[in-house]
Amino acid sequence: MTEENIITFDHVSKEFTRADSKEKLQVLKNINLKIHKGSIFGIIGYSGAGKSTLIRCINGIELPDTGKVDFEDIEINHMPKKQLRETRKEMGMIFQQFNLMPSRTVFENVALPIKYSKQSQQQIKDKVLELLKIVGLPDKADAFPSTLSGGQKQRVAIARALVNDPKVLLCDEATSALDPQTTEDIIQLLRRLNHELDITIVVVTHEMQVIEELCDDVAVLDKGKIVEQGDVYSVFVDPKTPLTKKFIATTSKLNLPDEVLNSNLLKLHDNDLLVKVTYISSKAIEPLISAISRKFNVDANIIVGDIKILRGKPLGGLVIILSGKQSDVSGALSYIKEKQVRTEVLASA
Amino acid sequence: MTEENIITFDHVSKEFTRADSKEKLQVLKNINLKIHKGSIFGIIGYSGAGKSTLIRCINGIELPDTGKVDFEDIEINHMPKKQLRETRKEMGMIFQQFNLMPSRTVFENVALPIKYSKQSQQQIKDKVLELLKIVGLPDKADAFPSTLSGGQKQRVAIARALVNDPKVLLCDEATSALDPQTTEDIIQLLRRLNHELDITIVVVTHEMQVIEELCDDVAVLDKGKIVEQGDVYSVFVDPKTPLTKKFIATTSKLNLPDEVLNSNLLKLHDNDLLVKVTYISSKAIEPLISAISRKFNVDANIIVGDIKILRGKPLGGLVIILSGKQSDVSGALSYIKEKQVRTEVLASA
Amino acid sequence: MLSKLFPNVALNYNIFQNSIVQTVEMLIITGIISFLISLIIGVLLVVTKKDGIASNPVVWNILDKIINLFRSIPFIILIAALIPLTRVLSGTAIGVKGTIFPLIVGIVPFFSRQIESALNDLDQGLIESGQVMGLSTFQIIKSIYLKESISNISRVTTITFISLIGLTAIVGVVGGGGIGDFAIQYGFQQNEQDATFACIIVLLVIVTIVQIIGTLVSRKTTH
Amino acid sequence: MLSKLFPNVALNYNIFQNSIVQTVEMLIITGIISFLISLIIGVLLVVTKKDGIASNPVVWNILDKIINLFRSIPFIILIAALIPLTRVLSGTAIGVKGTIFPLIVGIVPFFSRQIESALNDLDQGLIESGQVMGLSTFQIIKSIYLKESISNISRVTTITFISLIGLTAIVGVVGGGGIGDFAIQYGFQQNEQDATFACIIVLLVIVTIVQIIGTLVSRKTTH
Amino acid sequence: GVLSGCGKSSNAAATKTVKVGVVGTTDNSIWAQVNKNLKSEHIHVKLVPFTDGILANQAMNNKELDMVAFQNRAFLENEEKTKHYKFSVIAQTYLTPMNIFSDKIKSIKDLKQGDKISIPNNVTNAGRALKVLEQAGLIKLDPKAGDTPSTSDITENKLKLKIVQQDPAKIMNLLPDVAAGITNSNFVKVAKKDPINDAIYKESFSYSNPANKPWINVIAVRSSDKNNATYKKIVKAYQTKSVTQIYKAKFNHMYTPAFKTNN
Ligand SMILES: Nc1ncnc2c1ncn2[C@@H]1O[C@H](COP(=O)(O)OP(=O)(O)OP(=O)(O)O)[C@@H](O)[C@H]1O
Ligand SMILES: Nc1ncnc2c1ncn2[C@@H]1O[C@H](COP(=O)(O)OP(=O)(O)OP(=O)(O)O)[C@@H](O)[C@H]1O
Ligand code: MET
Ligand SMILES: [Mg+2]
Ligand SMILES: [Mg+2]
Repeated sequence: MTEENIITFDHVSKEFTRADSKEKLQVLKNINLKIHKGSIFGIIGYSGAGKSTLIRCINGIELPDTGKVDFEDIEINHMPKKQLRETRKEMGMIFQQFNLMPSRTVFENVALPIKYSKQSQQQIKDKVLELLKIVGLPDKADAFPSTLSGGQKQRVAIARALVNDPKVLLCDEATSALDPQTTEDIIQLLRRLNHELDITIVVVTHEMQVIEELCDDVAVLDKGKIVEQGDVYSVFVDPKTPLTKKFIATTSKLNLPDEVLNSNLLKLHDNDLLVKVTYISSKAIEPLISAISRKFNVDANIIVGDIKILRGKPLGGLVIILSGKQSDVSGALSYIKEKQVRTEVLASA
Repeated sequence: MTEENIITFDHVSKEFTRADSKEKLQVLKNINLKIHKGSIFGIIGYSGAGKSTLIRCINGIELPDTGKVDFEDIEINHMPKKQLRETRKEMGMIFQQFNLMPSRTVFENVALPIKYSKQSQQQIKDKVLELLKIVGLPDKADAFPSTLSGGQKQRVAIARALVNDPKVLLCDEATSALDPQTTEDIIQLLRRLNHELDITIVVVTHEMQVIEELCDDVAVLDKGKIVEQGDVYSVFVDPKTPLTKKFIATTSKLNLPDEVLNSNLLKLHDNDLLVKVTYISSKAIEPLISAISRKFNVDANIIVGDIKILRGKPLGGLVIILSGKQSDVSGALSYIKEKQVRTEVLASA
Repeated sequence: MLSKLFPNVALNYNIFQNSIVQTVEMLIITGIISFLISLIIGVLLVVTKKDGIASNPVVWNILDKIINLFRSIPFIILIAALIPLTRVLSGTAIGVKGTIFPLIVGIVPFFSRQIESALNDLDQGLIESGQVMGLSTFQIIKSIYLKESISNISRVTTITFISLIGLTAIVGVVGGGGIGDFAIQYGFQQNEQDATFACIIVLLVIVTIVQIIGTLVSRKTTH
Repeated sequence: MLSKLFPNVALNYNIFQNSIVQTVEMLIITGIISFLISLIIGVLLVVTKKDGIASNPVVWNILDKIINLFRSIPFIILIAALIPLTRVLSGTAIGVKGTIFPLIVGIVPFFSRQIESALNDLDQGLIESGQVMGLSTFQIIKSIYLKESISNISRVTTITFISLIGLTAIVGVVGGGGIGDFAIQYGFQQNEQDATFACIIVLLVIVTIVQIIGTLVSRKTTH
Repeated sequence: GVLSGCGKSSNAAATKTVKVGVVGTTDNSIWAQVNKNLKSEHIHVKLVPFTDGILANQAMNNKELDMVAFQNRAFLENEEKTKHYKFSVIAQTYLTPMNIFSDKIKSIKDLKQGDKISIPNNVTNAGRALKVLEQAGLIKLDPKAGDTPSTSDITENKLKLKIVQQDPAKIMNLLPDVAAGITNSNFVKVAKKDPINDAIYKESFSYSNPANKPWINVIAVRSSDKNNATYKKIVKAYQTKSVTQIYKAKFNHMYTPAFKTNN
């Protein structure tokens, strides 16, 4: 990953006229984006937010009404047709619905983008088989798509998108049709491609898990507007907008449902406090619970835990019951706060 | 929930002949199941495992080759057509693709199953509007499905499935087409219906999260066979088969990728041990970390945490680095084991 | 102006006018009746097919074979062969009344196939959801197959009507009249070019109207 | 046996045999040529439509209107009107050679519409994936539209061939001959029932063969 | 070329093939006899059957046919007039009667007010049928209309008869639907009725009667070919006793020869 931008959006807006009602719909509103060469860039938003429209502006399948989209500093939206086609070959794209050609074998599907190139049959063959190896389907060359599972289909689609040696891979909901296990596999594959082939990846999704596990940077799209963007860790550790918070909440277990809050399990005694502690910076991990247990002689009973390592830094937190003498408990609480950890008292006895 | 069974599968098998190859495919193999009245029963398995076929045997859309399926102790597979239709009215069904009638409004969609019943127009109207209120769409009665979001469509489908006051609600991948937030909403709705209307729900899914958050009991289907079944907590806390473990792993963060294991963050010093501790029974939660910190004067640094409350019982565990004197560390370790918590040393210095 | 551009049409203006009326009559009556019959046959083909909701290979095969048989008979031969039956059914085998029955027999096989393919286009999931609701076969046909296919049905009905207009040009054989026959009598036999053009214009207008109605119905019923 | 069941056919056995040859000739030649032309027009309709990959409302509208115009002309009128052009193109306006051109003009509008709808049935996502690969319009047409629609195209070709068989029965007016004309000459004009039956059987056999081939192609190309 | 040589074998002289446009198959046996008669002349008549005479005439005008033999003078003249053809009659062949038939009534006297009468749906035969009705005293026609009047030329129709035009081949089949019908004799014969004896009204019938001249069938060629020697040989081979014998044998009194046999 460098600081060089491979794709930039400069004040891009676009509206559609609905076929039935003639109503105008502002789908993209003044989008500004910079995507670093070699990075994995995620775009998240609800259905209808304009994610597909945005990613389709990158390879010129949609053209902005105003503003411009640059690819390697050349404007996409005013390219002559032939140049646009050549540029598209530098960007592979994969879709939620795979879009494999049902009447072609896996080999033919992957070979299709270079079918009309100047490469020899042997070159094409070598290239396709190599790619099938990379995506983990070396033995499926002669299978038809209808005989493949969803994950296998997406691998074929990825191989096909890579056959022109693109600089960018555009993924529009590439994992939304897949089950979680298969999603995991595809995410691993994309990360490997990013590392090994140094390919820039743009990912559109509505699944926060995909952003979390795959992306370096993220932009949150809401009704055509980018409401938040930044590197994934910063956004996750300190989301600014309600929408982003909501998305992040879907990956966190720290929000206890009332049912749990009111259960016997969480009965508080005496001076007990129910406290949520969460990381707010990526400072080195310290044995906080051990420290307060000894220093203040309090018991910290972990009710819910949700701490993970994101990009090498800890993220998440715990919900604990602090018990002990009142002074000890409040001492422990302020000790924790000093350590740059956010605390929130959810309930007290 | 009672111990009375509303649906039982008794040695049910079914095979299909593939249209193209004339090959026979054993889709269900000797299935035995008992579904308690009032419970939420989950069936999980990979694509093609036979989940849809299984759930479709319940309302007689598919008929088993051998064995029998009983609904309230009456065999489904040999019912006369008319009785079967009446029985189907006691079971609502919702699908991944919603299957709403595009040419009918939301009201008309929900009213369709009782359109030909003896109820008066007013009764139908009251019923439909009440259900739209229950599913949270009181103001969408006159909208057409094409104008609704995925979650709203599924709510309409649920209302439609409830309009005959069924005893059972069958859900075939009811949330697979929805984003995680909307999935969450639909899960909440289904739980509410189960509680408030005392309706038995059978859920087919490939998402472990759905099982975890929604179901009382679960059966794991693999290539037409049930490989594991039981109440959700027992299965989650102690999965027996590799497939079940794999499914559960998708909901857990405790399996650290090599990338994290080898990172600086986890550099171990002196006598440090990297230990995974997981609950293996639903015993009351104790402040284990505090206890060992004080008792053995060790530091327990929580690297990854994944503890949640499932059905009022704790589930999951922590990955910690234990530091201290060697004897203290091993003392702490055996103390933890005594508390009926499973420990696994992942790495030592 | 008419007499200048279309002198021969002006000369036989009454007959021309009458031909238009006859064509419209034939189209409307035949159209309605064959629509209903084809709807029934089309539905039968769809529900009795393998995997249909009332699968019945015997019925399906008989219908399938009969349709092929009738599609194989040239229309002019069909008209002639049907004369005795037409007389029994319509009271007469001549004139507009005598053309209705052969036109129906001529168009129904094609129409039924079109309806069949329109209904088969319907999402199978909708049918299945009708089954799980406990609807009867008849209720599924009425409330799902037909109701949800209106747009498709109107599209194939347009195609069929245009083919039907082609058939009405042949009914001159039994004195059916109509605009196609007018074109043959005056344009073709008498070499009156203006008559040919006038007829083509009228037919084009009818085709266009049929198409506009079809598109309109289809649009109104698509949500 | 033939002379017993079909005495009049036996009497004119050479002509009958010849008619079959003529029909097959007409079907094959017209079929191939109109298939190619309709494929081109159908493709043009699909790519030039609004939102098509080479959207061009002018071309689309012209094609659309011309097709409607030609579909409005009764076939017999069309044959007569085309005679001068037929002569220029085929060297003669009579006999089998003289029927090819009018048959093509008669069937292409219908055929093009059928091809259009076959191509429109294709999943839009496949076209889009061709675009993102950087394929040219021509490459998308060849490698995606046509290649992926083979099964659909073969289905509509079957339908069209059966309609074409119907048209060949009318070419007797230019001495085109063929089995339909045999039926008209002997069955219709001479009232020889056996001739009519023999012709229908032959046509039914042809229809069935066409349908079997269509189904076969469609099945072979579906994976 | 007008005449296409079609060498049959090396020993004989080349046989000249003459393409003759006909409508229908009725006269096939007659032309078979003519071909027999022509064998020694090395001439072969090849019939080109049409379902409609109009396009046969057009084909001859375009030199795709050498000769046409299906129409009567009235049809020919109407065609020459409307299409500006330059054709010549090189022979008369036969005259067939056009009579009135009915399944319902025994005599035209039984016709009632408003009855339907079927007539052919092509111009000349319709005209001839109207002339027959006039002859029978059922209607009056505008004299200016000539040999081929149409229904709009009816000046008087006391019984208010409804004239229905149909395909002449099917008029006999459609008799049950009308009071009476008029059609060409060959179609009467096809319907297994006698064209003369079964008629409820017979037109006056003799080829020497000038009133019947327009209805005499002829062989026509392009005017430029009227002196063609080959065609003359064909006419000669046609106007023979062998042909009149076939008239008699096959068509009984339906075909009256309209020529004097030359041997
Ligand atoms: N060609 C079009 N014509 C009219 N409206 C369109 C068109 N394409 C998209 N839209 C509308 O633009 C909005 C944004 O669409 P887009 O497909 O970009 O959303 P999305 O975020 O990708 O949603 P999803 O998650 O459902 O794919 C939607 O409301 C959609 O209906
Ligand atoms: N009608 C049928 N004819 C032939 N094979 C069938 C039929 N229905 C299902 N199958 C096959 O049976 C197997 C199980 O299908 P089923 O739909 O029950 O699986 P599933 O677990 O629901 O999968 P998914 O998650 O993809 O919905 C699959 O291999 C499928 O191809
Ligand atoms: N040419 C006709 C049409 O376009 C085909 C008739 S199919 C019954 O409709
Ligand atoms: Mg999208
Ligand atoms: Mg399924």
